[in-house]
Amino acid sequence: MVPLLYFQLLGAALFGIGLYGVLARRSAVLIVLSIELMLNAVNINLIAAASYLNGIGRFDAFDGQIIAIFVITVAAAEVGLAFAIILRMYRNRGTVNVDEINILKW
Amino acid sequence: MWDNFDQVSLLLLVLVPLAGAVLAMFLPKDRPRDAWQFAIFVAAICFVLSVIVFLRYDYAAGGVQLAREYDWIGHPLNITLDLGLNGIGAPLVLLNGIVLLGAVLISQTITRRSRDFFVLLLALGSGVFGVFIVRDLFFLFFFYELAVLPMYLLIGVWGSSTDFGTFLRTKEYGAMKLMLVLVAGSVLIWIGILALYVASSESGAPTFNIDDLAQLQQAGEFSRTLELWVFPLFAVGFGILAGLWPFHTWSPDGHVAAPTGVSMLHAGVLMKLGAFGIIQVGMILTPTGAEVWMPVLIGLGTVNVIYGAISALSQNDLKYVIGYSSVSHMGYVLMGIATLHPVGLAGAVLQMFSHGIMTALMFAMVGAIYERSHIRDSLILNGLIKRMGVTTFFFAIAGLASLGLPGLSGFIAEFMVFTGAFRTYLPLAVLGVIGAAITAVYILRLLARSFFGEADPQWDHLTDASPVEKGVGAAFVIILIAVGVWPAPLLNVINTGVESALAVF
Amino acid sequence: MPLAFLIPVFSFVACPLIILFQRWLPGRGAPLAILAIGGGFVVWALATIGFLGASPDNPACDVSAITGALTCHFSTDWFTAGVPGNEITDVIHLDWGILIDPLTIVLLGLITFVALGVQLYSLEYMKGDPRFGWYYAWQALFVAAMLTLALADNFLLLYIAWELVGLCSYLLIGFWFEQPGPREAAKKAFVVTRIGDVGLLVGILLLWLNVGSFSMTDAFAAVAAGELSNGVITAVAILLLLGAMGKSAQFPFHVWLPDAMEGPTPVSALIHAATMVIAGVYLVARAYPIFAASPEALLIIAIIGIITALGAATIALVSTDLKRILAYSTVSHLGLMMLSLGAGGWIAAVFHLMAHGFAKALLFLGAGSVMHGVGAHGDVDIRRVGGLRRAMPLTATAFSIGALSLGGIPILSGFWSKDEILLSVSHHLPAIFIVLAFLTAFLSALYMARAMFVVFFGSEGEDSHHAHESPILMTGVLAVLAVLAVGFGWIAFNWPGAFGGFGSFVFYDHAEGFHFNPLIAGLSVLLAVAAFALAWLVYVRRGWSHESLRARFAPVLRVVENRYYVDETYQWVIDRVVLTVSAALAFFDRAVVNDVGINGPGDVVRRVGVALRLHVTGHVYSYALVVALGVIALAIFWWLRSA
Amino acid sequence: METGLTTNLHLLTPEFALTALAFLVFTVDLFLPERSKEWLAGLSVVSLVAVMVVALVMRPAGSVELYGGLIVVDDFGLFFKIFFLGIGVGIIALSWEYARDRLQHRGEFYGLLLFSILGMNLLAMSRELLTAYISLELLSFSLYVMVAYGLREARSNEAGIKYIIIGALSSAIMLYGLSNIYAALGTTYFVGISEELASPAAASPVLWIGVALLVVGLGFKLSAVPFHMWAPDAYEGAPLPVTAYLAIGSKAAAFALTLRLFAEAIIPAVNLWGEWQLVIAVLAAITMLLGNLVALAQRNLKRLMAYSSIGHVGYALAGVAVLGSDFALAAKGVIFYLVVYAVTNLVVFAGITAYYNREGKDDIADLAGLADRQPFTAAAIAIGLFSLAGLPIFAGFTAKFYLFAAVADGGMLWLAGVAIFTSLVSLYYYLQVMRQMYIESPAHDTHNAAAHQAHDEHDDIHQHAVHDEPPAPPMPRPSWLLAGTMGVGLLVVTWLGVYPRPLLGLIEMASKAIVPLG
Repeated sequence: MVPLLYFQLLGAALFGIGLYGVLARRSAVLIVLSIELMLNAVNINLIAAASYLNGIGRFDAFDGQIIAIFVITVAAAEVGLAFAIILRMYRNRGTVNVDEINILKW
Repeated sequence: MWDNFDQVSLLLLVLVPLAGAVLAMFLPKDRPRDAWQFAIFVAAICFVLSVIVFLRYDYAAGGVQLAREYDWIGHPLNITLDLGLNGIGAPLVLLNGIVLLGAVLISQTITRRSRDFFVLLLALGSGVFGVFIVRDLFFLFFFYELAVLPMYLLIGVWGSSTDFGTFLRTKEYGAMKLMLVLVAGSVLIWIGILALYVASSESGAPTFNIDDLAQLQQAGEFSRTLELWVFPLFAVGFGILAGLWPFHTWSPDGHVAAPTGVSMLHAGVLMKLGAFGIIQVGMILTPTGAEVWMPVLIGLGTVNVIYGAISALSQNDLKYVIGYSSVSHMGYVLMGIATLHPVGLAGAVLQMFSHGIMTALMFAMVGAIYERSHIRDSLILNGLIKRMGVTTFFFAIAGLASLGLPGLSGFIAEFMVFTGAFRTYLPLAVLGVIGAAITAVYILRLLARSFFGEADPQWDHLTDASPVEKGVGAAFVIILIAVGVWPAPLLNVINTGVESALAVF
Repeated sequence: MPLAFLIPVFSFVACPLIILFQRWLPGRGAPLAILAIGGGFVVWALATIGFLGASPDNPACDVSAITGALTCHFSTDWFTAGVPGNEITDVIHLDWGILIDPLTIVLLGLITFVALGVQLYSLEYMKGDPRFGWYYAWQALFVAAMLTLALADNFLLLYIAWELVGLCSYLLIGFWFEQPGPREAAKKAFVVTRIGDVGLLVGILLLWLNVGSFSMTDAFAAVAAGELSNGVITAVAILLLLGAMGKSAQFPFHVWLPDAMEGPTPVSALIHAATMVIAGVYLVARAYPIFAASPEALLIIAIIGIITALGAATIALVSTDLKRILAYSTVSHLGLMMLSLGAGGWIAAVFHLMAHGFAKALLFLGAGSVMHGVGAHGDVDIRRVGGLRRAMPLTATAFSIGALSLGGIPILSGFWSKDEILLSVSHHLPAIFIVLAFLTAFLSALYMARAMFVVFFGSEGEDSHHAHESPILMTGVLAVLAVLAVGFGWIAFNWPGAFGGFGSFVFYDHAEGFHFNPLIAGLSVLLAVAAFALAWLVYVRRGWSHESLRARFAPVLRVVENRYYVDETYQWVIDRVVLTVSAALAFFDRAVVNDVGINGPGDVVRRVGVALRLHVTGHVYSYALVVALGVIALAIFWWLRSA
Repeated sequence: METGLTTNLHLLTPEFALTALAFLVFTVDLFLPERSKEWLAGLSVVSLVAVMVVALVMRPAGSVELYGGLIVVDDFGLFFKIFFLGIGVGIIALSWEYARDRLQHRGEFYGLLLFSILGMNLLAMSRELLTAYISLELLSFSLYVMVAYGLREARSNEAGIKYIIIGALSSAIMLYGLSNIYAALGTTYFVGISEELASPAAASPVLWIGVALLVVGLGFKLSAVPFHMWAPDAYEGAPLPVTAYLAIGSKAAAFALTLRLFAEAIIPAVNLWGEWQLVIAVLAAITMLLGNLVALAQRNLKRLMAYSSIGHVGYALAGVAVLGSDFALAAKGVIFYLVVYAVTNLVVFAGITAYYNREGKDDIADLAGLADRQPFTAAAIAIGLFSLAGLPIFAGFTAKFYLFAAVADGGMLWLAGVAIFTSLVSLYYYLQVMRQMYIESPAHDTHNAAAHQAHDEHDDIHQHAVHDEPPAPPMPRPSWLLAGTMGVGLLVVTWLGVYPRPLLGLIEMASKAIVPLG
């Protein structure tokens, strides 16, 4: 059986990639997508942990999966909301480039 | 009848001006005269109260009297509104009663937004009263800040900016500096208070009550190191308000910017809060620290005396002269405190009283001149005695009092400070005496320059002091002379206060 | 005799009354003031009689072990400060107390008498002055303070009175404050004396510190009992001396007295000749037990005395303003008194103090009468008046008597007192002193003669054409004083059966009869007569012109005429040193203490804020970056903890 | 624990009611004509008050767990519920006029507000990480929308974008932390966590990362430095009432969660807390320092309030840092401070709104001469600022004193020192606002008083006296609703400053409910 650690490493990697995306991307849309990536890292973590705990016979084992499902849902909502606002921005300013979105500063 | 009154007298002392301030808010906005009269009414009540309280203080019995305790916040902070008057607070309460009334009367000339002015002035008065009569560190700090708080607007809104050619002193600057410097001082005080509280709670009896803390101290609950670093906090924190060098510059600049009535309160009572705090908190709660640090404090006090006097020498603006002379005279107070000697300390307290009256009188008169001429430059003013004889007379008396002329209150106070200092720090005491001589120089220069002499025609439009100003001036002069000739009534009370204050050593 | 404390009280009461009600009082309150001092005079007379009748068994009186004189003592509580601790000096207790002994008695006599005369005189002299009422108010206050000074039984009370007389002198010198002259002179007088007062106060406190009381008798007892170390005694003595020098215008504090002549002439007569200026001498005489215990102090006194006496005499010789001549002569004679005290000639000093008081008052009032006559308020240039004896015979006579008396012409009182001084100097001091003393005596005779001859004899000056004699009130006062100037000296010696002589009544340590040393006396007479003769030759007879004299001594003369540049030195110090320092300090206060010390931190904080705000760039990814960095920081923290 | 998912379900009536009301508002909104949408505000206010009453009526004895311990109904939750509902009422009062004049779709606005309040209530009651997270998101989503509510305003959109991106990022981080904690301990119940942590074996990198990331997530909601950078932009861009809501509501909610989480999950684990206490303290210190310092340099009023609120978060965090030592004192200090801070800020924002509604400007300099033009508004703002600066007789003073005393008593005198110093700094920028309102005149060019002394009737070269400028152009008085809000707020501020005892009593009850088990 694959040890939990591997999954956690995978999750960490994914999380890192997502984080990198957030930092490196200049398009608001892509930034949001990177965040989705990070959320998926979370899900991997959760499910792996759940099955691992199940393996060692922990009682409330399948909490993990439940949480994952919640996360997916919330993430979906979040993306929807984010895109809505970005869209509004695009209407007003004609750009979604976060470099140009800095009227508010200092 | 009196006994019932004693139950509430101190509480009234705080509440009356506060209530007055609140009520004043509801006066019509655009009727300055009404506001003024109302303020007079309130201030008069305060004055009467302060006199009664002072008289009710039985110096034979001594200690803390008229005490009354009101629950405020219970466990775990154990803060109680604990009122009580001691021999040091009593004369200062009286002083505040007098000066507050005087300042309100003098402020007749405030016409713009006068309602707000008196609201703030009365609030300030309430804060000052509070500091003198509370026995609880939280409320002491509470009232202390309450007394400082209104100053910003009082100066900023009703003050005046002055262009000295080489430099500029705007009222905004004066007000902002005053506020920030004083609050910076209270930062130190606050930390000190918290440190003591922590110490008390470590000893198992968390409290802010001064008397309880003093008992803990006597019981040796405060470590020496604690006292060694807490006392400087109090000494500097309160000292800033007392004009301690080198944190004094807020005071002259504040005066230059402030309107007359505010200057009177500022120099008359506000600066006394600082000195009072050093005694009431610094000395009584951290005597060990006090003993160690007093040489430094008296050194600074001496610097105050000489430094203030010498810089006053070369000032031309009347208010600057008086402002720096206040710095110099508060130096005597600090010296007296730092002697930790009965006579010196009593002298310090008496000096607080006499300087309060004296400097308030000076500012009142300068204000009267400024009202009429819109000039405070002693190089331009001259021959004032011709048009403003009474004003000149009062100012001269105040000036003589400040240069320590026997027969006026200043002399006895300074003399006692000297005696105390002679017992403890002889060389510095000699310097102090010399400072008094320098005072004579700048006061006389001022008199000769601006008040005596031939008047330019440009001052022919000046009119002498108004009846109100005359009344205030006369009253203050009488007090100066009375205290100078017969200080016993004040000293009896002060002595008991000093005795109990020094009992902790 | 306890009523003696009333002597000052009258005038103390009179002063505020006059200030407040002068507008309504008859004669602007002048009569009230005169009434008050008159009352004082009467009470003094009564007290004196009582004192002469008093005996040691009077509970309030006893024969002092130190001064050996009968001393009566009355006091009442004033106030107490501090709390009785283990240390005696943890509490100071003060009383209003009066001490009556012969010295006090005679001094009170001098003060009340001269004051009375001067105030009567002023009725005419000050007539029509816009501030007539104020004049009398201050006069009353001065008299009260001066009397208190003489009566005080403790040093603190003495100091208080001391300061008050100083104040009055300030007010009266600057009485005509519209002109710059009096204004500045008044300021100068107050400040200079104040410098001395610092010494006095410190001395008093030092004494208190070692004795534990301000009472004079206690202090003397302590000194006599040897409780004080010599160092302390000398220190105290010198500090007290500083005060005395300030008030009695001793070198180098003499500069204020000549300027003080800017005040009304009666004021000069009363304050700056007869009473206030002798306060210093009085202080030394009063505190003599302390001085006597310290030879060094006595020597210093003598030296200062002789320097002052000689220097002032030379200046007086070349001054041209009548009042200034008199002023410098006053300084000179005060110097002689100090010298005498330094020489142990206590009685001589006090005696001369009295004699000089009357004579000098007479001279000043005479000078005032002259001004009044020639219609000059302010100063009289003796080169522009002359031959007034025809126009104002009475004044001339009176003035001449005074001049002769101070000049030391025999049988006039000045002669006897000066003689006593010379005697004591010759006994107790090195030879140089007596030589200089004789020189001083000669000079004082010379300048007195000069003033007298130039003003009243010789040819008419341009100002003296329409001169007229002064009204009877003024001349009357002159007459009375003249009588004293002639006769006072005679109480010095022993009238068999009647009176044991001044020295048997007012003395220190032991009563002394009148000494007479033919040699000294003869020499002084010789010098005096010579001086007058010389002056007569030069100024009346014009035997040889004083221009030629001046020409011969030109360089010396310049120095002397510039009063040895003492004033210039003071001026330089004030302008170049004091004011510069204070200006520098004021600038330092504003530029460094305030703008750097106080504003600095504030500015720094604000700048930090301004700089920090830039960290919010407005780019969302930078926000994310900071969040990430925060996470990393936490990780590092954890790593540090676990490592 | 798993038994009886529906037992005591009735205790959730307030929340159900609130949900229903939110939907009701949305629905009604569809049918109401534009001009009569005020009714929605009225409806919301009434309903909020009603919910308050219900919640009070249904107060259980002691604490009751629901859903097998996901949610607990106890005094702590109740206190914060009432608190949040009150805030809701205040915000609606604040936004009434503003929404009418400047917002489209204000129906949904109130609906979202109700939802966010629901989220906050659940947050205060949740006892399990996921539940907490969900409630948090419920709150956040509503806020995202409300911040971006100015549809046509680029600033509002930008604020929305930044807010939601950073928000989503931090929620992802938080979830990642949650997943790690779950992986390490196998539970997400607060109580469970503390029990697991009790065993020393529990300590592991994964766990530590988990807690760390959790803290980061909270830090974002609290806008604690260095997770604060979204706040100024969001505050500045958002519509004024929303800014107020951000400053007051979301912070209070985040603190409610923080308190419960620390009290029930982390503090009992002494060794872990030992490590974390310092972290929190440092966070608190830099938060108050940075917030107050940067505030010095602000020109925009909303942005200023943003930084000032960051500073205040720092103070409250300082209280959190000493929760471990004397919990009762510290918790009381923090909660008391939160309430006072909320009320005071409400007053200030009401004042700003009253001004904004008239002039539509929100720079500090625009307030010049307000004291002459809207005296009461000026007075309200002034008193509010004085209270925030911690000056008596106002609540801010008492609260700060209480909180800092607690911090010092907790053995962190240095932290108290920093706090006191920074509140001195804060006084400076508050005074700058005062100065504009009271000292400067509307037509004021520079701050150089000498400038307009030149034309002064007594013009001699040496000294000039500055005389009062001509009175400013008059300005219509604030709406009665806002004036009322300010009035009530001022009364409360003063009352809490002079006699906070009753409130402290309630807070004591609340804090008792979450005393650490350990």
